[in-house]
Amino acid sequence: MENLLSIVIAAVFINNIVLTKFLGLCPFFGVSTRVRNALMMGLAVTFVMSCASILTWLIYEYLLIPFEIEYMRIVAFILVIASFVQLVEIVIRKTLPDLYRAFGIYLPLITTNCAILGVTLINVEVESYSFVASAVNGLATGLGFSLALFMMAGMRERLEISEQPVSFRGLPIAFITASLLALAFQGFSGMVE
Amino acid sequence: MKVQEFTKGLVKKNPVLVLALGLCPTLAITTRVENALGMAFSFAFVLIFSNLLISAIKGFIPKDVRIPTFIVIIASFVTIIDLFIHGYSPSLYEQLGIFLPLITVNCIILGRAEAFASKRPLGETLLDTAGMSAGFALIIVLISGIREFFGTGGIVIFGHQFLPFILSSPATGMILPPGAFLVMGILLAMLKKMGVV
Amino acid sequence: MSAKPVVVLTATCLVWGVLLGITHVLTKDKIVEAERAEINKVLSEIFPSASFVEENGYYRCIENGKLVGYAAIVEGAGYGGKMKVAVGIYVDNTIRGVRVVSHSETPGLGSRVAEDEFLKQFEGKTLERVWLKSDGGDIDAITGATISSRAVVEAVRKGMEELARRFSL
Amino acid sequence: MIEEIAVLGSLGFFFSTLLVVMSKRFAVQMDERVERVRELLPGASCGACGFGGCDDFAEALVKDPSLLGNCRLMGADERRRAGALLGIEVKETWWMVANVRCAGGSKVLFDWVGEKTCSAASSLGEGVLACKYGCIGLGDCVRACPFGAIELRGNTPVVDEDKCRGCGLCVNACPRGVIKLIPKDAKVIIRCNSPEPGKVVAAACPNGCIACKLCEKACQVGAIKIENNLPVIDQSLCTSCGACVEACKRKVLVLRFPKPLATPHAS
Repeated sequence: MENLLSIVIAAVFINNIVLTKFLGLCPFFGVSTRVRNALMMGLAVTFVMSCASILTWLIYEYLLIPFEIEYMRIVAFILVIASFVQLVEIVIRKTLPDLYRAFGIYLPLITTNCAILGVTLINVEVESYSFVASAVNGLATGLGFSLALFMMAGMRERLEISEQPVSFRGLPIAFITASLLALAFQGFSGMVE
Repeated sequence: MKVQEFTKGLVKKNPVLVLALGLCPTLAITTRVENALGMAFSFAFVLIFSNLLISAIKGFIPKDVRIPTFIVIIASFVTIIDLFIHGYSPSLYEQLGIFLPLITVNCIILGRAEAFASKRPLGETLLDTAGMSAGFALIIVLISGIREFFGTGGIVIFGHQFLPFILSSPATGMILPPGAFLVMGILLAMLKKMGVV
Repeated sequence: MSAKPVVVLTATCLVWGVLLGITHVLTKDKIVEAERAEINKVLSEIFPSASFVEENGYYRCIENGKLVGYAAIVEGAGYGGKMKVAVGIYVDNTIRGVRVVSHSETPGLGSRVAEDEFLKQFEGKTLERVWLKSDGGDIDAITGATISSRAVVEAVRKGMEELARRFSL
Repeated sequence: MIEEIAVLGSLGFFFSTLLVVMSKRFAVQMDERVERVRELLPGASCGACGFGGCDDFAEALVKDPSLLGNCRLMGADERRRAGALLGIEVKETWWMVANVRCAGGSKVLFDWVGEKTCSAASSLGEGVLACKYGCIGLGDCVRACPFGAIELRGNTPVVDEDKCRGCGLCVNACPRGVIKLIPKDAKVIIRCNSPEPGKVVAAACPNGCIACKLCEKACQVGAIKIENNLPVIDQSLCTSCGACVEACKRKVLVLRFPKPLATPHAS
């Protein structure tokens, strides 16, 4: 069983899902204009990622493998994720209305977030983790995503009020900031066996 | 008005440059032009067929299960193309790796399905999706050309050489993640400067 | 409780279940065939004119009727992630050849472990000699890519040990 | 072949029933009036009504319709339709609009290279300008305005009064309180914000008000008084005859409606 700590460090720093695996870029650039939004989105994504990792692992292990239809993993996983996100939205809107208002608008965004399906597929296919390992990986990847999002939001807020050429304003400068961030995160690679 | 539906996807409303959607595959698989062509083809297949189907049956889908139904349709098309590519060109399958299944959650497809296909008639949806996939293909081939040329010194498509290896020590950084973001940033800035975007 | 949503989603799933089933059946043997072709291509680079008999993941290499050696494809953990290495050995447990099937090492640096210049060093060696020079063996690592080089060495050792155990050499 | 159908079919069935059941059990009884009112609100959630955005305001409105006046951003007919929906008769109230009380032109003490925001520039010592109350012109107000009603011309902000909804966000954004809300029908406005005595203002800026009281003398109806070194105009007395505007040597006063306006009937 992979040692959990190395999974966490790998997921947050070394192969950070956004900066080295290029997953979840659409919300990453969309939501990283305000630090507060970034934190909210990070929380929502971490929560959904952990639950999705657990749910999809169970389905893969006890539904897809016994019937030898692993190739169906894409359809089954995304159906589970989409329904789960919609369920969370329905429950939160009723039970915690102010929490819903705080990050309600991000919930539907999460279904189409490549990182969620990406993590679930990595868990079962690329890394073929055990149950606990994939749950921990889901959580850690979510934290990695939030860390990258948080740092990006911090930088972009400062960028908004700094001097830059007109044609670089907005998305272009965001990409270049992300490239520097990716360069920094690349320093971590090779750290864990 | 009809032709305009198609051409808007190319530049004016280019999914990647203007709408900033589908960034994940755009940056991830554009290390080689060959991958970009493979991705562009499978993306177009899934986008066009799934949106056509969604636009055809949009009347029957109740509000409660709208997103899950759309997603099952899209995911099924992706699985079909996934199986075919796995069977017929394993090397491309190896290259595209995780990004082939991720076409399902590609923001462009569900975005177009939600914003366009679920409201507009079949004909317009066909034009719109064709334009969008052409725009997507255009941009990822362009980016992969830049990255492959600078990253490895030459462009090799399906085995035969397009541009000679003139760069003695290529900038391998271009193939790594930082290079991808950099190329995208500079490209967007140039297009903004030229007033295209 | 309107059942329309339930009917619609279940129906969609059933319809697509059928369609996917059909496509799966159509492509199933094609995929197995493609995978075997891949493996044969790699192994025939090590044993050019041999045919391969698979024994749950491990291969006997037969050249015009005579057992010439064994081969295995082993997974290792490189610098950038998973790595698959093919190891071919003669009957006398010396290495005939090593190939890197797939890797995700840093291009230009770690990726050089896949080139012949590095892999040639393994040929003719026995298990005891398969160590990096820095660990007392005969293989000198690629400068700047020690982690990748060590990953290949460990994969080759694992392959040889497995083959030795399985075919009791 | 059957496995696919069985698995996918059962997953689809399970989740769809779950979704339908849950959406019934957790149905939020949205008072549909709240939703309809919410559609009439502008949706900018600027907070000028004192609530946390249009959603909160819609809920509060349904409970207490008289709050309708709080929202300055609503168009006249939306306000009437919302009033009809909530069952109250809507009175048209004159609005407020933002007025920049500085014409710029103060001497600059040093060249500011730090963050391009007024709050940063005005926090260092006494600020970048010789005049401690003048507008720095780095656009904090422009960024704060959700309606794009303020633009920077040179480095003095200019308010586009059609777009301005008087929500007051720019007033709070300005670190030096240069912007004040004035009634839309105000006749004469001043373009200086410095309560400093004349000598200090004269040294700092050619366009500042040095409290020479010429305007006070020129006005026949006594509508203008100098208080705290700045002219204060009683808009109800003023007949916008423009005498004070001519009298002022430094062009601090501005006549907003050159031809005399028929006295507004507040219906």
